Amino acid sequence: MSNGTFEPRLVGFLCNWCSYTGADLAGTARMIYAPNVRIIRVMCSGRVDPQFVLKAFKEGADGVLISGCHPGDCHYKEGNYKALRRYKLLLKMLDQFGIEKERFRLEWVSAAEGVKFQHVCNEFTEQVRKLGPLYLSKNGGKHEQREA
Amino acid sequence: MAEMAKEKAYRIHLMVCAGTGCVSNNAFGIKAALEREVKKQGLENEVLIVTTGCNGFCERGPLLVVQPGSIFYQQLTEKDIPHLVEEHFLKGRPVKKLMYTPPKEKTPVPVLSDIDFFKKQVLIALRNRGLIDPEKIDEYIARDGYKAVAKALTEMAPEQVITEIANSGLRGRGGAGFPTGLKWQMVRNAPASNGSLKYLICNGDEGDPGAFMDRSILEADPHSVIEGMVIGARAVGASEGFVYVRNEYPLAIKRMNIAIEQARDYGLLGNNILGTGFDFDIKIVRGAGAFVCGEETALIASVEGRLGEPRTRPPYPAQSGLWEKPTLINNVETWANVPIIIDRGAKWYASIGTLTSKGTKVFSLVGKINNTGLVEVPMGIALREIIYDIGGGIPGGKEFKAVQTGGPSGGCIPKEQLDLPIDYESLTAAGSMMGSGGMVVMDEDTCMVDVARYFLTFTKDESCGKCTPCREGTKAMLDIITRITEGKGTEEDLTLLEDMAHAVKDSSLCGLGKTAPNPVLTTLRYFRNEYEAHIRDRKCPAHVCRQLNVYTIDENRCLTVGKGCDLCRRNCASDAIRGAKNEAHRIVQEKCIKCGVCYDVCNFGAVKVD
Amino acid sequence: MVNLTIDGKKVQIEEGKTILQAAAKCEIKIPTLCYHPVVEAYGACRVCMVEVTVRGKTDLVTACNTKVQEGLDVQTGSERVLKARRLNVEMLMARAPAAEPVQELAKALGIEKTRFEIKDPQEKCILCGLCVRACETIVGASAISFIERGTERKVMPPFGEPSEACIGCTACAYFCPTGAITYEDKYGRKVIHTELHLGPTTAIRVPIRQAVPMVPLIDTEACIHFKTGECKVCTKVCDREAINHDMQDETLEVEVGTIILASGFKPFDAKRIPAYGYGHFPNVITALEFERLVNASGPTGGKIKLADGTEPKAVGIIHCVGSRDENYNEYCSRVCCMYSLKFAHLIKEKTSADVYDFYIDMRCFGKGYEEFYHRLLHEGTKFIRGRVSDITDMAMTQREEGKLIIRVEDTLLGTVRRIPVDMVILATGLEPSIDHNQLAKIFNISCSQDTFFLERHPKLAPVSTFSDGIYLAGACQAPRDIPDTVAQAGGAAAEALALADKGTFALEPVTAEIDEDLCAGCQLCVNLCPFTAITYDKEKGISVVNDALCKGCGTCVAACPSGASHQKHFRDSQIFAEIEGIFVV
Amino acid sequence: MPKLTLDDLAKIREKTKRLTTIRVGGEYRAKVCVHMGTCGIAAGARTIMNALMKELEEREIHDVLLTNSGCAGLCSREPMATVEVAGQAPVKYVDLTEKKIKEIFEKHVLGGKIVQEYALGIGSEKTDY
Repeated sequence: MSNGTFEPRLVGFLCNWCSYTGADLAGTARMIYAPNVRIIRVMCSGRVDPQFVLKAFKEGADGVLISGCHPGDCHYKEGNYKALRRYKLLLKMLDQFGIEKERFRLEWVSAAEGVKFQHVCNEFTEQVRKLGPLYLSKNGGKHEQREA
Repeated sequence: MAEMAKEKAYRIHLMVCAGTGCVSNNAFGIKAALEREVKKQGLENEVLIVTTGCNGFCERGPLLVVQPGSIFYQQLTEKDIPHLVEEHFLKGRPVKKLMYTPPKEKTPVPVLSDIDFFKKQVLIALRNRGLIDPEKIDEYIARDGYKAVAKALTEMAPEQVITEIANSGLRGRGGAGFPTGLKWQMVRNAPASNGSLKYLICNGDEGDPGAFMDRSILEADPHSVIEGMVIGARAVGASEGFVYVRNEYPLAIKRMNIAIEQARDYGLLGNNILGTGFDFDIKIVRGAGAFVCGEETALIASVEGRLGEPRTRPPYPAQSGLWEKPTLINNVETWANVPIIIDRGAKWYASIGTLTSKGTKVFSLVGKINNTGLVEVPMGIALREIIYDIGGGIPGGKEFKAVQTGGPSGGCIPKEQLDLPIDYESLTAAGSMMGSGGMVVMDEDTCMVDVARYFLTFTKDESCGKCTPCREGTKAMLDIITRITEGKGTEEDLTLLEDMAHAVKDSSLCGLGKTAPNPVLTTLRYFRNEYEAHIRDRKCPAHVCRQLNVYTIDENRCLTVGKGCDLCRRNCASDAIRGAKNEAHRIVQEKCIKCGVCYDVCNFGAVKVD
Repeated sequence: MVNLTIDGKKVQIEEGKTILQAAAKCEIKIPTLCYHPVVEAYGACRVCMVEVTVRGKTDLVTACNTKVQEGLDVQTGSERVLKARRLNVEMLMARAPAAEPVQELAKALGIEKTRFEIKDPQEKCILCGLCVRACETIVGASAISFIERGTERKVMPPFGEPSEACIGCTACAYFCPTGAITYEDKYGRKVIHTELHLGPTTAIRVPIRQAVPMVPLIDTEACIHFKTGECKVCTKVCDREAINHDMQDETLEVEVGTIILASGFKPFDAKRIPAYGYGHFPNVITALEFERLVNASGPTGGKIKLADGTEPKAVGIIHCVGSRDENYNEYCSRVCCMYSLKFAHLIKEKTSADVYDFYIDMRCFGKGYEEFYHRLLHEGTKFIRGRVSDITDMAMTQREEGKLIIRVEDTLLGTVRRIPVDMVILATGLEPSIDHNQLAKIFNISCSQDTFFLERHPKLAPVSTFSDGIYLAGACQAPRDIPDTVAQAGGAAAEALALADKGTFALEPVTAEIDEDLCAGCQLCVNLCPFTAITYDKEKGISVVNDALCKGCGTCVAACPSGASHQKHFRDSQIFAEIEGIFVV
Repeated sequence: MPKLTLDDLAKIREKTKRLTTIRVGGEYRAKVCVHMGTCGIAAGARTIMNALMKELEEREIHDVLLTNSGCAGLCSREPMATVEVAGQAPVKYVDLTEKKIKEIFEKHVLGGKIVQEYALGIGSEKTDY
């Protein structure tokens, strides 16, 4: 915001066992990556309820990221498969709300893939930055105030 | 029932001998001639022609015995038949010309029983020879056949049968002379392992060269063997029997098959024999031409389809024989004696023969003897009686030298032992053995070293090759003896030969190896001088070993008597004779290969050999 | 028990035993040729004849298959026995002049020369029939038998043609006392340096001396019993009757509370670096193969030999094969430096060869390791710092003729050097064991980037994994040498025992619960739960969560249409609040 | 072929024995010898022999020995036959015809009484060998 470029505000739901640990690894390995993604820890990517995604967009998120274990690595066996299904369905709904598909993203990051998490954050941030802010609802107004 | 049923009586029965000997001498041709002539004379309703087994007097084959009156005709030819039929059968005048005239006499001896050859014989195993048609069971029954089976199966318990055989003193006629009763007892007592299966075997391998006793029994009287086996089976509780016959005896096999078939038809063989519930059947197994398969364990291996080679005993076949079941093995002649013992009782049988060797023994009398043939003599008879009284002495006025008994496993008995009584113990004491009964008579023209060589060649070829002493020993001994007959023998050879003989006898596995040295040992024992002659003076007293003969020509006889006929020179293969027509001939010793052709060819006795 | 006397010595032995066995019992030697303890006695050679008197009757019998009798008096060396034995042996000398056992027996009996005709001076077969009997009774193939009779007797397959019944087990050659039967491997499969098996062995064998447990195993491909159903010679010889051919592999179901995974490592496959010529040059071997070669109980008894059996004059040891390498494994396998130093030391000790050691960094991290390295420096091992590029046998100079040339960039000298050696040892690195990924799936644990198992936390929980109750020990978690592995194993065991000792098991605080009032009984969550922790209660018509089974993943909570399912500590309201918190500016 | 019982066996034995006694020279009740020299045959000895054979067959007699011999010397009185009942002297009959021989067979051979009118003489020639 400070230098006049649009800094998207992104929300990332990270599963506790793989992605959250991966992020932690990126941190302990002192890797530099875009801070735009604000992380919410859930026990498993399967826990991410579509409502959370919609709530996030409603609250003014410019993009939502869900990140879980690689298929087969899930600590709860099948949680990430459920997340994948919901992601596919949710993508179809977002169109109807006028939210571009690129604003919503699902990524597999294992506990060892600190580097991958770094790339995902940077890429996603750039991607949403290109899309620009999402003036979704009345909160969007608050958004203008922010803009101004 | 036989076609005799129509009660057709004949007034003359022609007993044509159809043993293998006579058959090979055109006996069937004689029979056809007889049938033709009898039909021509219209006597077919009065004269019955019967083919019988071997009559025994093989020297004089083909034979015919006319009954009634048992007129004995011999050395018949087809062209004698028309005259014989007309003269004797039509006109009732026996033909003297065809009768048997003893060598030194003039007048023929018409009646069979008056002929010396038959007079001293006592027929037990050969009781039916020449009297029945072996291919008609009724005729065997008529001769009290199957009476003993009836008695054994209905009136006697198995144990009783065994004690009867034991009391009779019958011993194995195969050669070893093992007491038959004891053997039957052992087989009976042998615990029948899984299932009560026990086997019976009739050993008809008869591998000895020159022995044809078993063949004659099987051809002349197969039912006696079958009846004996049924009794034996009943006694020891066997359910299956095998008759192991040499493949070289086709006629014996044919007649045995017919007899078995007829016995089965009459219910005397197979299931429920004579309605007594006792089952016993017999199969024929043909030998594959190996002398060693005469030995019981090799025979068993051969019947089982395995390689015919003996195995170490014990266990004896009585405990574990055919397919590891208790098996009773006896020789053909032993089986043939059984029915008559049961029929007439042990006491009667024990009255014949000596203290330790009971009953009679059939010998095939061959070699340098006038009356070659099959003789059955009581045990204890002296050798002299067999050779001179029965055998009719040595032909050609030659001197008797020795007799070889027991075939290749037997030994030679010299002139000095002529009064040796014939029984198991005395023959073994003399270094020979009873053996199956081969008796080869030898005269002065026989070289004893050559006899030993002949029998060794036989055992070397027939050795199964399993154990070292017999396989290598017989060959080694043969090499030594052959060297001696070629005049290359040394003194050491003699001692080595003797050592070898003892070593082979001691360490061979089976009977073949243990007895193969007997011919060598006995010829060494009684005729050592001949061996020494061959070695020291390079001479063969009997002129049999050709390499040692020296052929010379009596020059003046050749010139004066033969007038230099030059026949010898022309026939000499190695061109060793010098001389021309009307000149005395001479032999060049270096070139002479001692083939003896000149000696044989010269008609004037000019060629001398020493 | 039967009592008998042999050569005057009294001996007692069980019923049914043979004279030979009785003689052996009282150490009396009776010569035999056609006898073998596991094959049925045949009595063909007659060399074991002894003189026997029982109940007054004396006779010569074969000792190998004549059973003992009560009161038997046996003479093994009587004059009659020796005479027969000497002549039998002399005959065999003529039959088989080239047979050693016969010559030895002849010397023992004092026979110089045979007086009989020798047919074939090269003949070795003494017709003892051991091969025929072994093939028939032991192997059960009956492929060969005797043919012909008397002196013509020979051992042959039917009609002299190769027999289909023959299974090529070479039992006949094994049993042949005189070496008359030989065999050769048509396809030259003599194995020297692959998979540690170094050379053909018997069907029943102790794999290597240090095997734990040190118990023989039966190789069912090679064992004749599994081919023809016969043989079982091993059971005959093993007096403990410890061998049972009918044993089958069985899987055991064991209920355990905790599991320690110690699946170990697999050496890096040196063939993956073609430049080093492993598999192409016979004298390029891997570290484990060299370990086997230098092992005292190994095939060469610890002697260091080249493939052709000679002693190497120069040996090269190459470190970091397949480790610290972008193309293969980036991680350092940690143990190679130290065992390479051990090899260098062993080579110096056992041979007079020069040792060249090619390293990148000498990692002597352990206690006393550095001192060992200095010792090696003094022993004269030549250390060259640099990564070896390739190994070739194309000699450029006379000196390199017939040698393996190691081309290396010596970073300390700054030049590329060519070192001719006879043998090259590749210090191959460590990789996770062969069924590593499968194990990870079974135990539901994940792997770290270097493909070893992932520990729960590198510093705080190095031995445990994300799955409770499953622990890690040894090289499966990371390359590690023996002292470290032992220490870590101790730790893992302690962890496991601690868990087991507690007796109670702390449940997950984070579990789902279903609000009875909201639940419509649609049972959607019942099939959803991967741990079948939710069951449908028919009376109440609602689904119920079983706390012990629920792992707290929350999948059912997200899927519940009526919002009846809640996840403690991660209730919707809490997450909504978090989301709102993000955007409070 | 039915399986034999013991008495079947005995029956066969008896029957065959009768037919083969000729071979073993069993004891005979009587012996009839027809003289069939060349002249005898010419005088009809064959018919006498056939007649005798038929008699034996019909009456199933097996213990009478019927043989023939060469010419008995008295050619003028051919055909001739000698009948010798066991234990009695042989009797020669001459000028035989079929009818006569049947009568002789019945009366003398079976009945044991000599038929005087046909008989030539009693006793037999002495032979020196």
